[in-house]
Formats: sequence, C-alpha cells, structure tokens
Amino acid sequence: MQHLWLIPTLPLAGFLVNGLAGRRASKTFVNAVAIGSVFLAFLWTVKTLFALAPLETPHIERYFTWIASGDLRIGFDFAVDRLSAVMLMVVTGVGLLIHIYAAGYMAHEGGYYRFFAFLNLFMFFMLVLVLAANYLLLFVGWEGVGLCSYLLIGFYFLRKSAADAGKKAFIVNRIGDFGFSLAVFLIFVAFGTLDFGQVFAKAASLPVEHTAGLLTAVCLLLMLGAAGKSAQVPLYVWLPDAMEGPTPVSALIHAATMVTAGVYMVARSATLFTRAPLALDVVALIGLFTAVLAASIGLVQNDIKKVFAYSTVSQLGYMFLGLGAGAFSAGIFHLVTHAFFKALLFLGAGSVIHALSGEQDLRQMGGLRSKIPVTFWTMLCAAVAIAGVPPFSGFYSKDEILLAAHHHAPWMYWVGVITAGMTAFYVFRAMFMAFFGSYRGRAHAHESPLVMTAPLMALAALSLAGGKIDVPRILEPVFPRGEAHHSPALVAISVGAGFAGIALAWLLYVVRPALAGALAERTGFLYRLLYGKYFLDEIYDALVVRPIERVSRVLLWRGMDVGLIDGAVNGAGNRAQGIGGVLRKLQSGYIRSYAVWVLAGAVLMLVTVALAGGGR
Amino acid sequence: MTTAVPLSWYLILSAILFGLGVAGFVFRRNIITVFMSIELMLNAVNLSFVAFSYQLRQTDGHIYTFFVMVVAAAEAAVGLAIILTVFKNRATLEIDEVSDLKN
Amino acid sequence: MSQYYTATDHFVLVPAIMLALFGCAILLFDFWVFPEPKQRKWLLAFLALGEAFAGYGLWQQHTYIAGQGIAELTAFQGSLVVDGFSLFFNWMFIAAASIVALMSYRYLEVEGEHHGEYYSLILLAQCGMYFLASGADLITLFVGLELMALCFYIMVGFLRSDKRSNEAAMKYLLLGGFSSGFLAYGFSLLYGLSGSTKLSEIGVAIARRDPADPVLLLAMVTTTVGLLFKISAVPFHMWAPDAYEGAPTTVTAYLSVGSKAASIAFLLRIFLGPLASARAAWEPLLVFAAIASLTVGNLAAISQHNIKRLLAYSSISHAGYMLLGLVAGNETGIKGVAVYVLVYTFTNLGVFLVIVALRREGLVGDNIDDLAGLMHKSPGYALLMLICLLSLAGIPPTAGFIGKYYIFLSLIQAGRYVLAAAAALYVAVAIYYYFRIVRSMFMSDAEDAGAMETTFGVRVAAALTGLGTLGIGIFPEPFLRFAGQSLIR
Amino acid sequence: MPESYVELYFPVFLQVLIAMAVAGGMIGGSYLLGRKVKNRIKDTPYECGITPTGSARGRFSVKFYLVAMLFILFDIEAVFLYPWAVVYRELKLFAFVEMFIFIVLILCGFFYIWKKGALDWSQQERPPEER
Repeated sequence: MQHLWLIPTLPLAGFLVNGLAGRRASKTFVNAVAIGSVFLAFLWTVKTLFALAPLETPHIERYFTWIASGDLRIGFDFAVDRLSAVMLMVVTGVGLLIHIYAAGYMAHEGGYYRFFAFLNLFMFFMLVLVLAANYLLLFVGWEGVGLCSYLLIGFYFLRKSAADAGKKAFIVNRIGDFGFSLAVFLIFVAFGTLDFGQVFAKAASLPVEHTAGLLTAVCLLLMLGAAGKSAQVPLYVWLPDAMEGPTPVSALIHAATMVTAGVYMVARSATLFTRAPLALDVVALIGLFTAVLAASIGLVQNDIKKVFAYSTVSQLGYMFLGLGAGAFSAGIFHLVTHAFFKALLFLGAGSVIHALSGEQDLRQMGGLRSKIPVTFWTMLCAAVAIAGVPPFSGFYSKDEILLAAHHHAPWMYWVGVITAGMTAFYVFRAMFMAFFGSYRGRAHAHESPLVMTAPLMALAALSLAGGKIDVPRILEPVFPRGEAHHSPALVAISVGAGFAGIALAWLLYVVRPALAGALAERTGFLYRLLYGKYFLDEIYDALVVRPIERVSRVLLWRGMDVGLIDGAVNGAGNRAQGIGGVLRKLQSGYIRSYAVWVLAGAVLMLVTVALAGGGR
Repeated sequence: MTTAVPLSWYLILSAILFGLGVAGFVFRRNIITVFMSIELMLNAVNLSFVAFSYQLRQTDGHIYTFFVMVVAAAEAAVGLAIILTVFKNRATLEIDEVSDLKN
Repeated sequence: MSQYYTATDHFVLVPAIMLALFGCAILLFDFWVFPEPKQRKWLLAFLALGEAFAGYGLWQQHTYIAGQGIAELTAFQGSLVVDGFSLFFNWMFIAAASIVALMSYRYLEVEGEHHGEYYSLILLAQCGMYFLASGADLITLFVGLELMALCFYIMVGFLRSDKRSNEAAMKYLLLGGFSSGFLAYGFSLLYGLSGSTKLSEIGVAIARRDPADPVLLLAMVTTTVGLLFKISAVPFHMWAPDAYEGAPTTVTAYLSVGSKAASIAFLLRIFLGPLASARAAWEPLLVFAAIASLTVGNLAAISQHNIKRLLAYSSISHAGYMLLGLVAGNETGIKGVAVYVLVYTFTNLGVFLVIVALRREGLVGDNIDDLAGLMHKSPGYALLMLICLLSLAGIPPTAGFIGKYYIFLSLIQAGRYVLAAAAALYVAVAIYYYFRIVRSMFMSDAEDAGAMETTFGVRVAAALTGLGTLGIGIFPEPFLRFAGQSLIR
Repeated sequence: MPESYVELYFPVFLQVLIAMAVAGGMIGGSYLLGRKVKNRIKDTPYECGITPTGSARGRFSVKFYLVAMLFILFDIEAVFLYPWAVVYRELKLFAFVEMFIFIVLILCGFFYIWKKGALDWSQQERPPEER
C-alpha cells in the first residue's frame, strides 16, 4: 500500500478549505493552502514513484467495492504504471509551477480564493482521471475536469464572451462525453467488466476476428470522447474560445493537462485500439487533419492567446497522429514536452498581457524584448522547442511522431512536415510581432514579479532539456518499442521545414513588415477564410445550436400549445365562434387545455392498444 | 330467462355518464361545474361498481362504492375550500381566468 | 384481537396507525396543548416522535420478515401486504417526510403561514403513501391514493393569501380528481373482469382472459392514464409544472419525492401484479410515455427561468427514466427503478432544500438569478447544490449515476439498445440545464449581500441530503442490496 | 313470464306515460281554462305569505358554504354505519370497538372544526388567520 489516494485527496482538501473558508481568509492563507496542497501532492507522487520503482508492472490499490452485481465488480481502485507515472509527474509538476505563477498573476483579481479553489478541484479530478484503474473512475475524473474547465473558462463571468465560451465548451464536450459514455457501456456489455487490466486481458485473449467489429465501435466512440476533450476535429471549436478564462487556466487546463486527457485515454486503451486498425486509422486521420487545419488558422490570428490556442489544437492533433500511427509512446512523449513548452508559451503570454495591463492583440505589441527580457528569453526557449529546433525538447518528440507517421503512411509524414513548418511560422510570427520591431501599444510595460518569472524559468529549462527525458524508453514496459526507424534524411527535412517557417516569419515580420499586409491583401479570400477560422463556428451555429434552441423554445413550450391548437383554431376562423371559443381556450395555463391533453393521451393509448389488440 | 336489465346496459350508462363527466370537465367554464363533473365521473364509477357487484352477487363492489362516495365527499370539501380561496383572491369563478401559472 | 383483527393485522398496520394517530394528535394539540406560536416546535417534535414510532413498527416488520425468511406477510385477508417492496418504499417515505418537516419550520415562518395542520398533513399524506406501498387491494390502494392526494391538495394551497398557491392547488385538485376518475373507472372494470378487488386474484383472472378483450384493454388504458398522471408522465404531466411552481417550496419538495415515489410504488404494484400478463399490451404505451417524458421534460426545462418549474420538468424527465426501468422489465430494471427513486428522493430534497434555505423576507429564491453568487454567500449550500445537481444529471460518483446506471444496464440486458441510446442522449441534454444553475451559483456575483439565515433543522436536513446523495454514490452496496430485496415476487 | 325487456318494463313505461299525461294535462288545463291576470304582485315570489326581502341573487355568506361542506363530510361518514349495522350481530364486540374507534376519529375532526371556530355563526369578525 502506497496510499495513492493521498495524491488526489490533498488538492481536494485544498479545495474544501479554500472553498468553504477562503472568502474570509487572507490571500497568504489561500496561497499557502492552494499551492501547499499541490506541492504536497507533488512530493507524495515523487515519493510513491521512488518507492514503487522500477514499476515494471502496474501497481494497483483497491480501496473498496463501488458497484457489485453478480460477478461484476467495479471498485474505487487506483493504479499506477509507467504511463500514469509520467502523467502524474506532468500534472503535479507543471500544475505546481502554474499554481505558483497564478499566485502572482491573479493577485489583483476579484474572486481570488474561488479561483484557487476551482484550480485545486481541477487538480483533484485530473489526478483521479490519471490514477483511475477502471473506465468508470476515469469517467468520474473526465466529467470532473470538464466541470472545472467550465467554471474556470467562465471565471470572468461579467464578460458575456466568457460566459458564452464556457457554454460552448460545455455543449461541445457533451457530444464527446456522450460518445465516451456509450463506449464505456459497450465495453461493459462486451467484457462484463470495466477494470483496465481485465478488459485488456479479455480483449487480448479473444480472437481478433470475433472482436474486430465490436472493438472498432468501442474505439470510435472512445475517440469521439477524446475528440471532445482534446479538441479534435470536429469538436475542437470550443478550445480557442476557452481562452476567455484567466491565462493560468489556459496554461494548466487548456494546454498542459486536461486537453491531453483524450490522448492519455486513447493511449491507455492502446490494447483495444491496436486490435481495431480501422479505428486507429481514424485516429491518425483526425489527428493529422486537426493538426493542419488548426495550424493554418493559427497563421493569421492576431490575439496572442488565440495563436497559442490553435497551436495547442494543432499539437494535440500531432499527438493523435502519433497514437494513430501506432507510436503510442511517441504521442505521450509529445504530450510531455508539449506540456512544458505550451504551458510556458501561455504563461509567457500571460506575463506579456500582465505587463501590458490586459492587452492581448499582437498588433498592439512590438519591441517588448528589452522591456520584459525574462519573459522574452523564456518564451524564446519555448518557441524553439515547439518549432522543432534540435536539440530542444520538441524536436525529439515531434521527430518520433513524424517518423512513425512515415512508417505508417508516407503522405502523412509530408503533411506533418508542412504542419511543422506552419507551426514554426506562427509561433515565431507571434514572437516577432510581440518582441521585435517598435512598440505599437500605449500601456506602460513592466516585467512581471519573481513569483511569475520563476515558473517561467523552470519551464524554460524543461522545454530546452526536456527532450533528454527519454519518455519512450520509460514507457517500454507499457508500449513495447517496435523496430526503430531512424532516417537522418527525414529528420533533416522536418527540421528544415521548421527553420524555413522561422525564416519566413523573420522575413515577413522583422525584415519586411509591410510584406505581411500585402500578402494578406493579395490572398484576400484565403486570408479571410483563415482569419474567419473557416467559418466553422458560424456553420456549427446554424446547423446545430440554433435548431436545438428553436426546438426547445418555439416548438415545445410555445409551439405545442399556441402553435398547434391556437393556430388550428385561428385557421378555422372566428366565424366558428362556438367551437373556436372553446378550442381557443386550450392554451397553456388553462386547466381545460391540460384536461384535453390527458384525454387526448387516453384516446391515443386506447386507439393504439385497440389496433394492436385487433391485429393479433 | 330475463329477470333483470342486463349488465351491459348499466355499463353503457356508466360509460355515458363518465363521458358526460369528462365532457363537462372539458367544456364547462365555471369552476364549480367543472368540479361537479368530476363527481359525475366518480358516480359513473359507482354505477359500474354496483352493477358488477350485483351481477357477481358480491359485496366488494358495494363497499368500494361507499369508499368512493366518502372520498368524493372529502374531495368536495377540500375542493370547495380551495375554490373559495381562489374566489377570495381573484373574485372570479371563471376557470380560464385562473391561468397565471403557465409555459 | 379477534378473528377479524388478528395480531398479524395489527402488526402490519402499526406504522399507519402511528402516522394517523400522531397526525390527529398534532391537529388537536395545535390549539389544545400548544396554542402559542412559539410552541410550534413541539409539534415538530411530535412529528418526529410519530416518525420514530412508525419507523419502529417498520423496523419490527423488517426484522420479522428477515428473521422468518418469508417473502411477504399478508393481513386483512390479503388487503395489505408487507414485503421487501413495501418496506423499502416506506423507509424512503419516512426519510422524505422527516427531511421535509425539518426544512419547513423556518420556511413557513417566513411565509407567515405557519400552522400546526401542516405537520399533521405531512403525516397523514405519509399514511396514504403507506397504503399505496403496502396495499394489495383496489380499495386500499384507492383510499391510500386519495388520502395522500387530498393532503397534497391542501398543502399545495397552503399559502392561502397567495394567488399562485391557490391556483396551483386548484389545478392540481381538478386535474387530480379528473385523473383519479379515470383510475377508478379502470378499477371498476378490473373488478368486473375478475370479480375481486384483490390484486392477486385480479391477476389470475386477467391471465385467463383473451388479451385482446376490449373491456380489458379499456380497463388497462384508463388505469394507465390514472397512474401515469400521478407520476407526471407525458402527456399527463401538465399539472406538474404549475403545481410545483405555485406550491410552497417545501411542499413542492415533498410532492416531488413523496408523491412521486408512492405513485411509482403504486404503478409497479399494478403493472407487475395484476397487469403483468398483459405486458404485451401496455409495454408500448409505457415506451411512448417514457420517451415523450424524456423529450418534453428535458427540452422544456432548457428554457425555464424559475428553478421550481425547471425542476418540475426535470422531474417529468426522471419519471421517463423510471418508466424505462419498468419497460426493461427484468430484475435489474425493477431494482433500478427502486434505486432510482431512492436516489431521486435524497437528491431532489437536497436541491429543494437549498431553495428553501434561500427564502427569506424579500427574496423568493426560486429564480435562477436568485442563486447568483451563492458560492460567496454560503459555500456550503453551494456545494450541496452542486453535488445534488451532478447527481440529478447522473454524473459519477454521485448517487444519480447509480440510478441511471441500473436503468441503462437493464435496457441493455433486455436488448433495448435504441431506448438505452436515447436515454443516454437525454442525459447529455439534462446536464446542460442543470449546469445553468451551477453557473449561476459559482460564476456570478451576489446581487445582494444578505447572508442566509438557516436553522439547526435546515442544517441537519442539508447534511442528511448531502450525505445521502454522496453516500449512495460512493458506497452504493448496502442500498443496492436493500433495493434488491424490494423486488416484487 | 315476460319474454323481453320491453315486456318486462312495459308497466314502468306506462306509468311514466300516465304520470306525464296527468301532469301535462293539469298544467295545460289550467292554462287553457284559467283567467290570466298579470300584475306586479302576481310576479313576486311566493314565500309562504311573508314579503320577500332583498334580491334572490344576493350572495350567501361564506359560512353557508363552510357549514355545507362540513355537513357533507359528516353526513357521508354515516354511510359506513349501514354495512356495519348489517353485520353487527355477527361481529359482536369487535364491531362495537371498531365503530367506537371510527366515531372517536370523526369526533376528533369535529372537535377540531369546533375549536377552529368553523361553527361559530356570531364571531364574524375573527381575523382570517384564526379561521
């Protein structure tokens, strides 16, 4: 017994203390509780992992039976294997840094305690998600992080856009969760258990031809869930809007941890996916398509957080590409390095925004290099990492994925390379627009306090050196490594694409700034298409959101009574006063209208039964 | 041998009474009348119970009828009290004017 | 004791006697022993005593049945029956009535309509529920139903000077009477078909008849209409939103859990008892009602601004889920309905409790905006509300998940995949409107800084509902076993 | 023995017919034979010789309804006395005890309405809270 339960419980305690007592407590107290609880969780994680090393096989702790009926047992069980160990380190480690940063970033915001309470609650659910030993418990964490994300996106609730963004994230995630819950049910029906170990053992023991159809269905539904949570096509639309939340939230939830839950879940279910090649192909295709789509949108965005948001969507696509290509460890590797550099990019962006008193528009920045040097240099570290410049972290993980993709299907590699070039371009575009040239804004820029810059520096170190953590080797007991496909030429090409992107950005935004505008003019339609994010939001709105609202509002509580009955009556005209007078009264609120419904129901049932009975 | 009215006649009468009660509930506007329509429905039920009971030579149906009567009386008492409070607050017994709660 | 009133009869009747006795006692003591307004808490104590005695009687029945290892204990020549089913539901009624009474005291003070009769009515309504859960005879069931319904009519209109309360009471009364007319008519035909008012004998007689017999079909449909009305299933639901909205909030709470649970018990008794052999005929009706309830309940709830109204629509949709368990018809399904009702009782009481706790001079507390910033005002209640809403939405690890889990499972076991998928889809819709409330609580500023004034009783009730909702979710085993014992036959 | 329901109920039908004929005949006869004098006094309602006061459509006091309701309630309870009386000899003491309990319960209700003042005609001015 390593008392794994302590890891999530510590942040939960932090949530309870801050949530219930934080309002009256001082900021120092709130900080101490929030950061302290995460720090303790981090320490306990480290301690546990040391104690459990080398952790070749999963360590499972069964606390108590949750649901048992017949021979089925679903328990409150936590498990660690190397996969969850990696995730635990990322979640607690990066989470801790972001908590520290948030103490500085949120210092002047209202609802301080509330923010930290939610953040701690998020940590709790995320850790439950990672530690869960069965699908149901994973689902608990899954829904929980969704709830916290929803609450934190709408943190600035006075802004309508924030409230709308929260709503949107919520609705889109419902679709994904619907798929996920169906998948869980299907697994349960098919295997009679939800325990990871047992499900995978049963899936592995059954002959492939018997289970292929079923597993494909399960995996596709799981992927639908993952697409919702990890912002993949077609459910990615919520993530860019989610940037309405405070920046530390963007960094923690919408870049480093929660959005990677889908990747983790698919990797966790690798045994199922490898037995459903079709589903695996779908994963790869969705990942690749998302990566290109989001990267292309990211090329032209002017809001610094939006750029990084689309970048996140794109990088998540990369991870799914890796998973889909069968290189699960590469996907997780990228997850880890991405957590470092994307968290850093967001925190850096936060630092910029903080420095400029809330300005987020890249066009209002420029020349900040000398004004906020720490932010600049740390962000530069992240930028080179994400651009895939060797020997920094992004280079290693991205390479693993691209090589696997090439092995899987060469054309995927080439699309991936183009995406890599775009990635380098938009990141450096943002960097150059913000930090080079001359300052275009009005606010007085000032460097952030140490409490914010220290996490930046820590993350910068990780971004630069994180590639040396050989995650695929760590994960070998979970995902056995196939034959390594080394190909210096392919590596060179992808690195070259990265450098080309950087060079193009340098050309367009530093050397010849006028060229960028001209280019936008020249490619008017394409530019508008990209800037308008392919107008997918509008399409979704028209096709999905509005019809549902209309059905609810119009058809049901107005349409059914007023529309149907009143309309029919008015159509008959007022001449038929006798009948019309009676029927017109059958509107909502009138008892007799209700009685008519009861009567109509009774008659309908009678007719149904009589017809069915007569037919026999 | 035909010594009595056949059961079906009672049942048809009962059904007609019940239908009248339902129609009264749906078509009448005075709350009291609507309320009385319910009593009519219950009386239709009583008739059917008594008819069955007589046919089956049992007392269960009669007993049920007693209970229905008592329940109807209790309902009448409660109902009239409620209708009185409605009348006090609104000064109307027009059923369609009592429709603030809706949608 | 005589041959007409045996010891067994008495044993079976004790809880009902206690409820009625204390109900009458409170009625009399209200002006006789405790005439001062300040002394009303003694009436509350009396109610607690009545519940305790009823609970003791129930406990004895429980241990007796378990000790003897018998399935059921019949009394009054088979008019009343004590079995796992009746015990399960009666325990639930005791919990519901006690929690409602606890939260009512301060609420009625604020409303200015604090009368001793209220507590008496709670007990008498519960007495009616007792007969609904343990009745095995058409007469017993009908009288039980009417006893419960009459008490609720009065309670819904308890705020005599409030126009909305009057209107709600009147609508509930008229439509309730209308539907019980249908029910009684159906009962009369059932009696005519079988020549008995005992459910078991009716069942035997119906099984022998031609299932396409028009009189049987008429009896079945009219009975179904009456029953579906009581559990507020579409299209017989239209009273529910109005009655829920207009009634005093505590009464709404009691109505939504007590009346609904008792009606479900009644419905199960009828459909699994005498009408079991006609399943082929009524199953499509229930499928229709269930799907319609899910659709109307969930979609109409989306656009509501009044929480009580929203919860009324949500309760309509929950009725749909419960019906689905019956449609599945297997052991899991019936157990699922029992668990669902139990879970729903605690959870819904928790939600209403928060609304009740919000009520004070100048704040009605039933608009979603009234919950704004509850997180600041009173984080404990906000947390309770959050847990309960998650439970209503069916998200693990709260109790609501367990209930939905069994319903889905039963549908899948019965091979009703389409129904299961539809039900799962509506869960997604439901989360949306429940979370509107969450958002209001957590993500808005308080419009007024007034703190919540709560009493000890409200806090106890809050703890009970919160523990129930979380406890059943995390340690469902004892409750599941308990519900498993409640299967009819 | 009559063979059909028409035969069986023919006497009843005949009786109804005769009753209607007699009643119709009397009204019709007086209408045809009597002198028609129309004046105000003839149009006033006949109240056993006492001059009617006020409008016939005046509102009754709520008290009337209250008492009427209570009357229905207590009146209808008596219905249970009939089956009880039928089997009383058979059940002996048990029936007595049962009915005693029943009556006590009814008296309980009676006591309640009495104390609540529902039967007080004179105390009109009691505030509504007291009922």
